[in-house]
Amino acid sequence: MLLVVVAVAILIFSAALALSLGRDPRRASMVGASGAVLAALIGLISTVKILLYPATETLSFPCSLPIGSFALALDPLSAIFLLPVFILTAAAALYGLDYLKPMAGKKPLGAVWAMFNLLSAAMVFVLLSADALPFLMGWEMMAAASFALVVFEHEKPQVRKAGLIYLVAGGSGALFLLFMFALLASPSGSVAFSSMVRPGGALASAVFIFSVFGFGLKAGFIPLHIWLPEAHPAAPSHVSAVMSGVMIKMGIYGLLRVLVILGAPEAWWGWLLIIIGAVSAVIGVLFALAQHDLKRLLAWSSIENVGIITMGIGLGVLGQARSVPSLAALGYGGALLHVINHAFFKGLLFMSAGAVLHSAGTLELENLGGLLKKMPFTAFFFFLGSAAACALPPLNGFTGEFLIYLGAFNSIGPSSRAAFPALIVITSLAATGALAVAAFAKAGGSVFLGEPRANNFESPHDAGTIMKVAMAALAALCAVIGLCSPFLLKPLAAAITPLAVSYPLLDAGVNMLYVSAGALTLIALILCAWALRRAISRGLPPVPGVTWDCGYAAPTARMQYGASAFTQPLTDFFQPLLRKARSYPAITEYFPGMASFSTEARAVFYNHLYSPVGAQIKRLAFRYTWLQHGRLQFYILYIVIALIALLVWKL
Amino acid sequence: MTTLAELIIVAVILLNLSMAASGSLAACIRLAAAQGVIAALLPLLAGQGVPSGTIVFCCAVILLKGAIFPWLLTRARVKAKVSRDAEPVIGYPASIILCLAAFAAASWLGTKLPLPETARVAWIVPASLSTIFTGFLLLTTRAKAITQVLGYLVIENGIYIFGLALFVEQPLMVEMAILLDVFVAVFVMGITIFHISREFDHIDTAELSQLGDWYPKQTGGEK
Amino acid sequence: MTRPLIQYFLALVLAPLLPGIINRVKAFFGGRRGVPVLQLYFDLYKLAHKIPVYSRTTTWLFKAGPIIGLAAMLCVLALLPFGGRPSFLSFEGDLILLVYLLGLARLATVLAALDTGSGFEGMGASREVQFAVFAEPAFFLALAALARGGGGLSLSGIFSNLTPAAWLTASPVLTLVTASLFIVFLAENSRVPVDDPNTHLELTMIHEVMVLDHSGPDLAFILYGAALKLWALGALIACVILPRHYGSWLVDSGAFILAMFFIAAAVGVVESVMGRLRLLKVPYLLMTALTFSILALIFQAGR
Amino acid sequence: MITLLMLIPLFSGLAAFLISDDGRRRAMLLAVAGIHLALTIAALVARPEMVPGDWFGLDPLGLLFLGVTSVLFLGASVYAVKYMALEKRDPGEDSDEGFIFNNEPETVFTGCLLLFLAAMTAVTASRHLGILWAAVEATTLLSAPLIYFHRHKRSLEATWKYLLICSVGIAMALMGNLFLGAAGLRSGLALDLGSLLSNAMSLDQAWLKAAFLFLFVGYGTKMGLAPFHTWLPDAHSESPAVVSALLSGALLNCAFLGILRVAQVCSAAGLSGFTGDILILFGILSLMTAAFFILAQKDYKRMLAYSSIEHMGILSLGVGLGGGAVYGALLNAVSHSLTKAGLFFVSGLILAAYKTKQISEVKGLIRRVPRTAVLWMIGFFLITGTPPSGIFLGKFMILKAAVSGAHYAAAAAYLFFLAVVFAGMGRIFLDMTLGEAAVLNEAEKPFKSSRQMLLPAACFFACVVLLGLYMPAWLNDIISGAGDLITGGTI
Repeated sequence: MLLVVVAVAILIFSAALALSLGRDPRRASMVGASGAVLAALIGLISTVKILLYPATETLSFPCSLPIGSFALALDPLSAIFLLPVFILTAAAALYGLDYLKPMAGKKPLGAVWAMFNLLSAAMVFVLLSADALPFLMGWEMMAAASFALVVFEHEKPQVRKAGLIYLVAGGSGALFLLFMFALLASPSGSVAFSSMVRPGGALASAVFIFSVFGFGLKAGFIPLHIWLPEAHPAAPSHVSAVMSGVMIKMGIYGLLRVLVILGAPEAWWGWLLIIIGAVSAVIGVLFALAQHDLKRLLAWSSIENVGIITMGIGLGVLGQARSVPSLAALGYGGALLHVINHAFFKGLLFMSAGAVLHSAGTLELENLGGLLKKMPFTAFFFFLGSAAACALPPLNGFTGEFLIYLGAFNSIGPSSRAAFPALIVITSLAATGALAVAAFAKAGGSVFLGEPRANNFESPHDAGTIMKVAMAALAALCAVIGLCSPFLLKPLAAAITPLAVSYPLLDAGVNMLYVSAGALTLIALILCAWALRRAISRGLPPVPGVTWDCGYAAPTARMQYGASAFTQPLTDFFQPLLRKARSYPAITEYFPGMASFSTEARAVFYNHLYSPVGAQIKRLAFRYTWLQHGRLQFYILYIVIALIALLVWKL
Repeated sequence: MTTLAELIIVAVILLNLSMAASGSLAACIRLAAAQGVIAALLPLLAGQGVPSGTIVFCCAVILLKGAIFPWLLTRARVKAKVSRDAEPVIGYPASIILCLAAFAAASWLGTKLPLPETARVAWIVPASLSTIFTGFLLLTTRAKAITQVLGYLVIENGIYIFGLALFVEQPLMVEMAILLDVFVAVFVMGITIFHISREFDHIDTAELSQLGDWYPKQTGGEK
Repeated sequence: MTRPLIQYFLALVLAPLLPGIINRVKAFFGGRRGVPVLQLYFDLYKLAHKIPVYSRTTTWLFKAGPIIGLAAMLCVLALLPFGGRPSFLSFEGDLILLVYLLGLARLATVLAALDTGSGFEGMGASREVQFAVFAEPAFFLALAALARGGGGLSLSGIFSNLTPAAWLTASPVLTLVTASLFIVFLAENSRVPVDDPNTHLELTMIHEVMVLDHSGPDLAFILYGAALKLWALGALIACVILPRHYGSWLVDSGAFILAMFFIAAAVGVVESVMGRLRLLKVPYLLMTALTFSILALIFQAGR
Repeated sequence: MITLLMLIPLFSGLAAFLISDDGRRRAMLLAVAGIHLALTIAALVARPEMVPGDWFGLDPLGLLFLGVTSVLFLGASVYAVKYMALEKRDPGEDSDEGFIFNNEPETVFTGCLLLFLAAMTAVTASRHLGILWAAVEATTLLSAPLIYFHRHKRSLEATWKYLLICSVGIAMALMGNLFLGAAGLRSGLALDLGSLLSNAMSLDQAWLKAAFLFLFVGYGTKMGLAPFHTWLPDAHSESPAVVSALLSGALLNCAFLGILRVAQVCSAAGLSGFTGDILILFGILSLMTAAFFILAQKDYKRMLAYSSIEHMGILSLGVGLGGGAVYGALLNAVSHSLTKAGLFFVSGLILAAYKTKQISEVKGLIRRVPRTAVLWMIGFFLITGTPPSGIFLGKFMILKAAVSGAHYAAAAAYLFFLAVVFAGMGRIFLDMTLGEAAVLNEAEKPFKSSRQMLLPAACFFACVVLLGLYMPAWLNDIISGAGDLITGGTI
């Protein structure tokens, strides 16, 4: 516990130091990065200890404020979230060391590092707080720091727009949380989590709804997600990795924390979460499919994964409400496992994307291609990450979804009372899996495979050494968790104990063992096949040739299947939902010359849901401004009218 | 003696009506002054055994409202070369009707607010309230800055009618302080009117409506 | 432990027979003699000794594709029950692993195809991933319908729990499941009416066009993998339509193998009597399968 | 001591009219501000005993607002000295219409500034509602010349509206005072606060209600509650930054004090429900008005003015809700005064750098004047109640009280309009701060904002952040004492 607090202190101190060293970018970066890594190492010690020997350690600082207290607590639930926070921030810090180098002098790196470490500190603080006051402080610090990082390149108008949307989303989310905490505090009058109790009657549901809104805005539940695909790509890549990997999970953590406080959920809460999750997962991956900017695609895929996590939580809540222990345990357990997994592979993917941006100078899928030859390591990491993101064995992505599937399948047994929601989960998980394969095949294929589609690359080169190290670490974690998932079950079980009886999760250990066995078998078989392949073609040197071009004389790189072409059948099928904009010239003469075709994925929810409402409110406001039209007589008339009205009303 | 006091009340109300009806600025100023003076007589008539302090105070009021304010305003009017008529935004009949309505409302309020028996003058509350409303009427329906000062003065009269007639027992200091404030207020307003007349060619308050947040052409755009 | 292994190797050996049988049936309907049943074995042998040709565009991924694809299929086969007898790698939830192994194979093949940078292969890849989006839920729900019948979450458990009695009590469910599985089986193995293995126009192909640039041993791996996939998905159907278990292992296995051959013959018949659908229509066919699965589930839940 | 507090600024103010040497006058301004703060602190420590029936005295409520006023005035005078130097240097060229104007003589400005301080001190220290009224009216009259510092037609218009609307409002307050007297007539009570509170039960309820209504409208006008707020944006946007800061930070509080005093009497007379309804209603109304006007705003100083209206609404809402919300409201009052003053100081610097109040004309602060821009953004986060800050605590406490008091509708409206304000201000601050700086034409040299003018804002912001993390015991005593006065109505 103390060590984690020390870690926070280190983070804040190094942030301040980096800020003060703003003059000298190199030293500022060193300070910032080393601070983050050191803090992570120190923090991990007690985090791991809590996970291995479950306990709840509390620590309270004197607080003279009229409301709230600086009460901190570290229990397995927070520790489960602390694990990816520390690991990913450390990796991202390392990566950033190399990544930000070219911007030294152009950008205030000291400030960037300060904000980055502040962001990490805020996340740790949120996970530690056991009182609404420090929680909200950490929460807002997190929002502010990440906002500053999002507007890193504020010269671009779209970045400014993203910043505004992010700011407003964060602010309104915080207001929902305020209301929620006020409701939770109303019975006891104290805002400490320990003394919060479930308010009676419909208020409990109100609390739940507010938490879904408040935390959903951070986690990116559809339709509360609009800021996410705008903001994540705008930030520097290592920051996007942290934001997508762990920051949005703070929403999930908050939701779970509130569920712990509320206890005894209603069944319909579970239904709501499952539906939100299913919608977010499927729509998220569909939009990911439609993007042709790599980082936007990854951001949408984060929405998809949050959806998967939410489905797991929904199953858990349902199991709790219907008192089906196995469902509850597997749902929550799977969700938490996927939280960890997604942090690692999404971090890896964003970092690879950053490396691509460095080397090619663009993330526009239609202009990339053939980078595998230029940057083999990055490519390998990206494909590994994609496989994990598609939940393919033998990587970690599979394990979390496997638990959720297990819970769902368990509850469609002959005598189950939660069969229908389970089926929703199964169907959307299956569809999501297949769509994810499509999306990541598109992404990886059009970035790394084939021939370069445009030759405007500025000296393609592979990622720097430190970047490689950071990515390798995450890749290794993805593989290891894929093989060693059984060992994670005990900590997970400890984490979910406040929510659900944990023995079913431990029972699932057998299956996880088999999964690992299957994964090992697969690897073994791959090795065998590879050996066989080697054995067959020994002594037969392969012949280089050209790709089969159907006899066409002058094939060019532009003739390759492009990203939007690759997904066109699917995106067309879902056009009513995606509403992609198409633009192409009408072909008039028999032998058309140059023609161009382009599709544009649009922010459907923003354009069709939020901006109309916002415009309405603004229009109302503009009407209302008539009151201040400048005539003194009218101003005095207001006073008279108000006075008379008051006299009539109250006398 | 209360009958005399009530006569004064009636006079005050009639003065309100005449102010609402009068078209000449100078006349308005004079009427307001007269109203102030009459009001100041109230405590002296309303009962015997008037404390000396009150007498002094009343004299001060009479001096101020009967002499100084009219002088100030007339001077402002002349200096600022304000045309003679009051230029009401609404017609005189409407003003009178509104004034009567104000009186009705005031008397309705009077029924709501029973005077303690120590105050022996009836109709005080309606009179003062209707005077206040008349003041508001002048403020809101007259175009000129100077008429608005006038309206403010009428409101003051209304307040004084109430305060004096009720002899709300205040230490003399407080009364004086209040009086001083009113005096300074009118004085500062006078100065401001000079400035206005210098800045703008005439002091029609239509000139004085540049500041504001109302841009009729604009509509709510993308947020 | 020996028997599961024997089953496994039987499957490995017998799988390449199925394409032969299909071709023979089609030849029969076409009034030809057709190629020998063992043709695929010959092809594999011949390809294994050929020198591969690699496009200069391709990378290690191109070579890795067939290997991973084959390995995934071998792993799938290890999960499958054989004639109602448990496989040697069977556990609660192995059906999930099975579906995702198919996904792994798909990703490997698709990426290998994209690695060539050819328009044709990109086209095929795009169609492959598109159809999977509809096939996978149908497949999962069909399995879910079976799982709701009882017998846990392992394929072996489900199918050993399936008895002729089930066919009497729940014939609509099982019929629907069989139909759905059969459509998925045709789509996943890119047979008519979804894809035509022996068309000659790249523009209309799906699976064939993806492996256009593979040659020699790589192609051999791919063909063998395809045969194994045919066997694997066929085996599921066989287990459904053959719920009867006689005591002896030999009889069961024989019956099972016969069932597999019968399914192959059925595929041959289908391919002979109907043509390939327009690509735009394929998703609707797969959604029909999805509908079958959902109906099956509803009936199952109703029981 | 109280007399000193009032007399020193008074006489020095009169003296300022006579001193012709700028340096000496400015030095005196600083000195007086410093002495005033010192005396205030002394009063804070000594807590002079209040003689019943005495016209002046410092109870916790008065002490709180006196402290805020004094601190603000020190900051303002530090800023003002440099500001007046700048104003002297370059001739006043109008920002938007471009006509040349000249400034008020500095003697008048300084003098009025000091007299203004004296008047505000009197407001906070007065224990007699008549005196309170006189003092408030005095603040109006003394601040009018301050608003008219830049002598051009728009500031003149603002002054005129300020003067007239506030005087009318104050007249209503006077009527209210008289009604209060009438309420006490039967039991022969004067307007002395102490005696009113001690036997409030004997007051005539009907008259007391009427008195509250008139006083509420009167002081509400001065405080800027909608719909009496109409003078406020004009005055704040046209007056120099120092004056806007003082108006927003100190004067509005003083007017609020007037309402609080009579609310004290009402709650002592057991009318807290009656006052509560009115305060909540007008609080929400002000919030709504402010939110909508901020959303449609084109001028950043007016935007700040409307944000002041919003906070006045929050204060009134908090006091209306009662209970813990009163503490929240008072804490919010303190923090808002500091933050808003700081923001106005910064806005003055932006105006000096860009020569315009149009939001659309100001781009890329972070590039052109980085330090100012950082302060500007910090101010934004503080004023919108981002923790850690006193404003956040106040907001949270008010919300908590509203919820536990089951005023769900009020709470929902409160949060909704806070969100709207946040969105509106967020857009404005982002548009101004980020982006490429507009290109300067060769003629004008880039403006360097001096440390001396940044310092007060920085200190104020620091204090507000500190309030969000650590509440000193003495401040806690004062605020809770003041809260008890309002809710309990006891001496």
